[in-house]
Amino acid sequence: MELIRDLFVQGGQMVIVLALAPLLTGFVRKCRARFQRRRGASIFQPYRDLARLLRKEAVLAEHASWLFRSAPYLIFAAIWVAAALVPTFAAGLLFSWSADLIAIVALLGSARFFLALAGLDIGTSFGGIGSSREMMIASLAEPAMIMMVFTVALIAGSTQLSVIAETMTFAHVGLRVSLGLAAVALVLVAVAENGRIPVDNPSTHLELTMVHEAMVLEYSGRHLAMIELSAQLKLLLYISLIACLFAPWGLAHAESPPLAYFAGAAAYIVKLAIGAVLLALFETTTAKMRVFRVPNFLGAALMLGLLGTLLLFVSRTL
Amino acid sequence: MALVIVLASVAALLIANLLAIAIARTEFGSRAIYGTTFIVTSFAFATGAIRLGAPASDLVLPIGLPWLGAHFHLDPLAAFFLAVVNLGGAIASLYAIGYGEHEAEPARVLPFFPAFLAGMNLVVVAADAFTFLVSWEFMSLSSWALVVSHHRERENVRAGYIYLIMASFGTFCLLLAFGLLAGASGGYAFDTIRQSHPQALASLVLVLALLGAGSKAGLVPLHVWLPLAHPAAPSHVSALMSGVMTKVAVYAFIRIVFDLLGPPEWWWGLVVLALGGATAVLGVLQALMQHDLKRLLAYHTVENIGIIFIGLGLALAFRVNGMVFAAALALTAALLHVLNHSVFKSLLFFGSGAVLTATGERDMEHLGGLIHRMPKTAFAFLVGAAAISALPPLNGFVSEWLTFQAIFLSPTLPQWGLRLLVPVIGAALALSAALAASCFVKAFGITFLGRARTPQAEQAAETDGFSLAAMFALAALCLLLGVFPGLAIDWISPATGLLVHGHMPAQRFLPWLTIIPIAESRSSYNGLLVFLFITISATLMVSAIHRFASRAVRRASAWDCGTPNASPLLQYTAGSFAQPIRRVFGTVIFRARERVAMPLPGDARPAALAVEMHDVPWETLYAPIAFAVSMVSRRLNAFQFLTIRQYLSFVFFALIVLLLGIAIWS
Amino acid sequence: MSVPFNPVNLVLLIPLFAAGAFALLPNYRWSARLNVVTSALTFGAALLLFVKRPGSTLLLQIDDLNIVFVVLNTFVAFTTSVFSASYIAHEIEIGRLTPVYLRFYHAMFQFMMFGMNLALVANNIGLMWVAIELATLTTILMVGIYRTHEALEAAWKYFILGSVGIALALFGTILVYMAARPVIGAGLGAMAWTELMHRVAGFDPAMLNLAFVFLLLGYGTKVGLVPLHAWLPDAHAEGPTPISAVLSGLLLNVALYAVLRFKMLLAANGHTFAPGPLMIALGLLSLLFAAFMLYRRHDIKRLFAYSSIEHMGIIAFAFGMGGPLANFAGLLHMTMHSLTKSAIFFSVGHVAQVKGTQKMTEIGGLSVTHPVLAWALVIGVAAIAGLPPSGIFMSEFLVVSSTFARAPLLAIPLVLGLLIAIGALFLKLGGVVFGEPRGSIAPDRASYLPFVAHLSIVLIAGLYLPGPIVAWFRNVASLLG
Amino acid sequence: MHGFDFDVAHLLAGGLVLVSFLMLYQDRMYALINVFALHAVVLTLSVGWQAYVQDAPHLYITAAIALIFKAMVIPAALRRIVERLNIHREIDTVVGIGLTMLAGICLVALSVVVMMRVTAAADPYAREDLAFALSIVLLGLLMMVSRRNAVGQVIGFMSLENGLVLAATGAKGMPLVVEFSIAFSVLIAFIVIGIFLFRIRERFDSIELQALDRFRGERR
Repeated sequence: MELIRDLFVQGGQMVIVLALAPLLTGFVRKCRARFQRRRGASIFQPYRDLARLLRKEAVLAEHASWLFRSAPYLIFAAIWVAAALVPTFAAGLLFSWSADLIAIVALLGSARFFLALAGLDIGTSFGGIGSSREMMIASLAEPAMIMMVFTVALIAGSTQLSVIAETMTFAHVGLRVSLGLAAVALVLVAVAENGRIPVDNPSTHLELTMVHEAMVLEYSGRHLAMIELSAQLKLLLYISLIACLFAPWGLAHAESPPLAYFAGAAAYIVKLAIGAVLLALFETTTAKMRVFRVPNFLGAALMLGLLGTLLLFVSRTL
Repeated sequence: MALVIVLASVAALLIANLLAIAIARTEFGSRAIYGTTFIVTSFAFATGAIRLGAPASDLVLPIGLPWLGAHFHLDPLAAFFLAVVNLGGAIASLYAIGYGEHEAEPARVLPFFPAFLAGMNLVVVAADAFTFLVSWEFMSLSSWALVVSHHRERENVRAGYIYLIMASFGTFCLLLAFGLLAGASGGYAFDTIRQSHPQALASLVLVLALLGAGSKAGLVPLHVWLPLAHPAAPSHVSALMSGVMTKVAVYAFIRIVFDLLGPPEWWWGLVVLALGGATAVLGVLQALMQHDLKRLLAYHTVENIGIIFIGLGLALAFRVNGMVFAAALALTAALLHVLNHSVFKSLLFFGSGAVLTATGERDMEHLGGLIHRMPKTAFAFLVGAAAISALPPLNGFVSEWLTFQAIFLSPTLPQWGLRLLVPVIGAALALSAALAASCFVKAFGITFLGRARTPQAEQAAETDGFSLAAMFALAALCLLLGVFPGLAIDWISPATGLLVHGHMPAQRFLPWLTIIPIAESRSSYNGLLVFLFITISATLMVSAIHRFASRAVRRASAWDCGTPNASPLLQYTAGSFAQPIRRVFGTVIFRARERVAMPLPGDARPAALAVEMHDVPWETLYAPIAFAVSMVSRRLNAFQFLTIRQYLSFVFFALIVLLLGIAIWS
Repeated sequence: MSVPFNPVNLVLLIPLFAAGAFALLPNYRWSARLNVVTSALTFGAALLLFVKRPGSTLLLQIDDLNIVFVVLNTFVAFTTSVFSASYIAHEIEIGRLTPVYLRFYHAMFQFMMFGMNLALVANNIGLMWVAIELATLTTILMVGIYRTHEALEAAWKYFILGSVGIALALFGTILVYMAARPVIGAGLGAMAWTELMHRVAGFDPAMLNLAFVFLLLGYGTKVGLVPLHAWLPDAHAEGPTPISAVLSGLLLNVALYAVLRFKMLLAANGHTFAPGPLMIALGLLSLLFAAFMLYRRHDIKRLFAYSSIEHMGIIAFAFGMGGPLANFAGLLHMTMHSLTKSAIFFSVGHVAQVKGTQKMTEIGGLSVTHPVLAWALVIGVAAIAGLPPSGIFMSEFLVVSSTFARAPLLAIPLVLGLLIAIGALFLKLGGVVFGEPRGSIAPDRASYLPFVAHLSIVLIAGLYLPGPIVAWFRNVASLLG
Repeated sequence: MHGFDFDVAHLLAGGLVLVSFLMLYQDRMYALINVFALHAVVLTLSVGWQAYVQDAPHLYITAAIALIFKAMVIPAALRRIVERLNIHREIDTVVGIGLTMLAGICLVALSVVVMMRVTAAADPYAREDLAFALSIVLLGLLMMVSRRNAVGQVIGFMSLENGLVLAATGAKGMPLVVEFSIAFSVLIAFIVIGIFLFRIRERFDSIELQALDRFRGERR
């Protein structure tokens, strides 16, 4: 009985994240359009795009290797698994113990690894630009992320997301400087990792400062669909990560009654919506920065994370 | 018994070594020799792997120091490193059965290869200072001979020279360390040393051990020889030097500091941690700047050594404060990384060797597109690259994850210095991991992906079966160690038990072979499930899409934002790939400067971009020493050109001085 | 003395008569062969000492210390004679030597051997002095044998410095006698080692101090300790290579042996000042000076001559440190160094002959053209640089480790010097042995036996030392204090 | 040993030192050679006196050797060399004669101090004798060091050996070995020098050491 419910919850989580990801992206786009006094496309546009892409045939460059073809699926799988392990509406998922926060970060890392390789595979200059910049950004974003993980994990005494979420909910953590720093760091990292303004501009192509889009330039058809979907999943993942770390309210738990799950789901939807609105607002109000100012941006994140950890190490009360 | 087997295999290797001198030039010489070494080292590997759990055994041979004899000792630690050494040795031999065929002058390689293996084996089982140092230096000397085997390039001879100097320096440091440990009475046997812990100058011993073992392992700033020497050797030897010999150095450090040396001071951990962190970051940054494939790999060895020493430093710090389990965790992480690194670094060097034989190129800028010509090699190399970049579910990630877990335990350390340093080290570790990932995107992407940049790369062909077998064996190991880390951890635990008197909780009975360092509530990781999830969901997606959505594929020329495709030389190069990172870190660490010569309008000359970078450790540490030596020798050389009368006056003055001494003294 | 079959007498008489015979024998080929035979016989006689060790007379003695050196001496003499046989053949061809000179050469060779053996077995400080003087003079003549400017100049330098040194040594000897006379009474007894060692406790320590100063400087000149070393490099570089081998391998040892004897005397007396610091200072000075000088050498034989100075420094340092370990190491180092260095000179001699030059800049890629010589050179240099498995590594291991345990500050310059020397040696070696071949590629007609024998002994000794020798060395080491 | 013998021996030994100073003072070749002959003669006397006092007949041999070889043969030979090689007649010194003399005095003082301190136990004559011998040895060395041409150096060396002989004979009952060795070493030394001068004559026109130094070791 227990097992069945857990399986159900876990499965539900996986389906939900998959289902919600395009919607979230569509919603963000819609909000941005609104903020920019445009009507914008419907929030379901991403689904239509995906469907169209899936139906189209895939065009491959002559000298595309097997890596180029398999990369999208690997990327998608890695991100999906990662997303499946982040508590969205319920903590204490069945398989949550199979990978902790560090492993999730690493999973995203492997996704990025293959994406960057795919960018280099065709041997075009644009792909190269994209991969090299992506890796440069990542090489700064990942340590910042790890530092953030340190902070949180030290407060919660664990790197297991479910445990952290529970501690954050119940144990009287209270407001902590280091937590705040970590939160800011995570947000900055999230912005960078998802290639949002000001680091990157998801809604543009022919621009020499583009990063993510440059890598996936050669993709088309179902491969592109996979890439798009994984990007949307990644965005969802980050927002739900922020939510479950710093706003873990309403999360259902193993022993809680079935109703709690629906409450959790509702809370989750709300959190996502808020996150999306904030993101859109942020993106409309800030301007894209030069690529070589990105290191400073992420360096700040790294420093914040490190500061938070140091504060914790030095005194456990801050 | 096990020791007898080990020594017997060493003897067999030495015999093979003598044999090689005779048959090196014959047709089947190389196959015969490498086959022998393969069999012998496989036996030795089995011995080590099985004996890991068993109680220690001793053996004394009537050689070595006359009144002491040669002591040999096989305890779990030795057994572990024995297994690592011989695993590397066996697979390198397997690889070399094929690779050795391409050797131009086998007579310069074959005799020294078995000797090198024998030396490493002896170091691990030696149990008195003399035997240890003899084997140690024997190892260095034979590897030196292998480094200079391609002696017609001046670079290699120079590399060998620098290597030999650093090796001798390290040996002398260890010699001094043992001198302190043994005391004036000369109790050189390790047992004697263990009984009498020399409290005086123990810290000096640590410093000497760091210098001695570190110079061989490649700790910054003693690493300068490594990126020169490792690539100079034939690839299977490079694999051994990078993957295995550096581990022997780690063994030496562990043996001295954890086993022979008495109770540690708290700041030892601090020093080791700082060195490890610096080594990790500097190594990977240096690697990013390289475009010689083998040199890049060599610099990555430096980085991984840094990661291993981070683990060791943590273990020391925990051990001082009696946190047994934490120490065991850190040490396990370090040892596991020793194993992992030896696996994937050998794999990567094999791959580079295959590329070298197929194209005759080590320079990535002249390669590209090899994934089409040599797909199998490419796949194996990709696995290795993913493993060294610490990507789940492969083995590199497990050891780094364990190191992180150990770091999480450090806030409970009482010393402020450690508390302040450890998070920074954590950041450094994360940074090096991320940079390693980007470095291997570059390495694999530029070498194997894209389009061929030169005819050699165009006409490359897949390498031979033995090499492929070796590479795939290692690739499989990368995956297995990543998916079933629990088994490896349990396998190692006797060694940690020996050194820190405690070990991690047994892992092998946990459901789904999860690894749980401390408690499930704290952290857990399950490589197997992650692997299964990824494969399942990927296949699921593929099948679903191919089933319900389109599966049609059309080949066309690359889109590239509509720019018609120019020559392959317009691809992103290694240099351009590393440029953003160089801009971020390089200006400080390499004093990198970019100069753009932009001709005036109407000037026909092409614009030029020149980048100058400095090898800071070399320029600040080694160049001055070399200069000083040459200066002094130039000054002293005047004494060669004096007249007899002046020489006589030396005698005269010496006499006067001594007489004065007598007159004053009595 | 009357028993002609006393091996000691054989060791002395065979070379003496041979010297006379060679002086008369016109055919140099025969004398070359006979030279080998004679040396072999002498070696055999020396081996007999192991079997039947004769008691000591007032003039001659055999004890734990000198038995090893006598055997070593005769052995190296034997191998050197083999080497010189194949060496001079070439010298005759290129007309560097005439048969007349060869006659002289062989006679002098045996005469020198006589002198060295006498110095080793002498039980009388005066007799030892005479013998060393004899050996020196013969070597001086050999060094000058090529009659080139450089050879003559080297010989002249050697002669002047050597005679001054020997004079100082004589003064020291007289002082020792003066110190001994009041106790032992006038006569031969007051100069016999055996007597001196027994009764030394009663000697006037101050007198012994003064004597030791003169003896150290006197015999130290022969040993080649800096700053008394000036003759050594040129003598090695300009003389025929067999003589260089004998100089480095034997003469230095003999002189050092003399110093050791007197040091034992001081140690046995007990009230004298400790000679240790003096020897340590001279040793370190020699080691560091020679190590730096190595870098600037162009002449391959001069290079290894300086390395001899360096090793004499190490040995002096070891004995200066004293203590069972260091003394043992010093004795071991003496034997191993003479074997290794002579082996190196053997191969260097052939190399120089084949390439027709001693300039290292004109020699290269040896391992391509002459693999055996090249690898012999590599092994030799590795051994002389103290890399295992070689006996020299064992001795250096003992010296450095024991020193560092007792006086860490002294070990630092020692290690520094060794490291610098290694650097220089391998720098030069790399240029000579590796890289593209330079110079003539004519095949060498070398006799590999000598250096193969030496090097294999050295390598084996690095891993296994026979029991009796260890026992003798340890006994002597304890006597050395 | 009673007073008179003592005084004579003392006088002769002191005289030997004095003559050494005379040698240091010389700056012309022939004069130097003559003074060296004188040195040898004084040595002969001293040795003879020792032989008489200690009634050790073998010392007469030494005396004879000193007289014949050092006082007659060698000076003659040196004169011939000087003529044959027409070495210019005056000796150029490194430092001025005056300074050399001063140094010599310091050396004598030093040797006296050393000997007095060291040989407190020995009988007074032995002490004085050794002190003189040591100073002669040192003066001989000083001469070798401070003279630029070979003849001067050779003479310095031989005066040094005279000092040794003095010491040896002063040491009572020193066995024959030593005298032999000395005679023999002088002999050999002279022969070898002769050979060398001859050979060098073949090559160069002088035995000025600078001429040799031009061909030193590695200066090519």
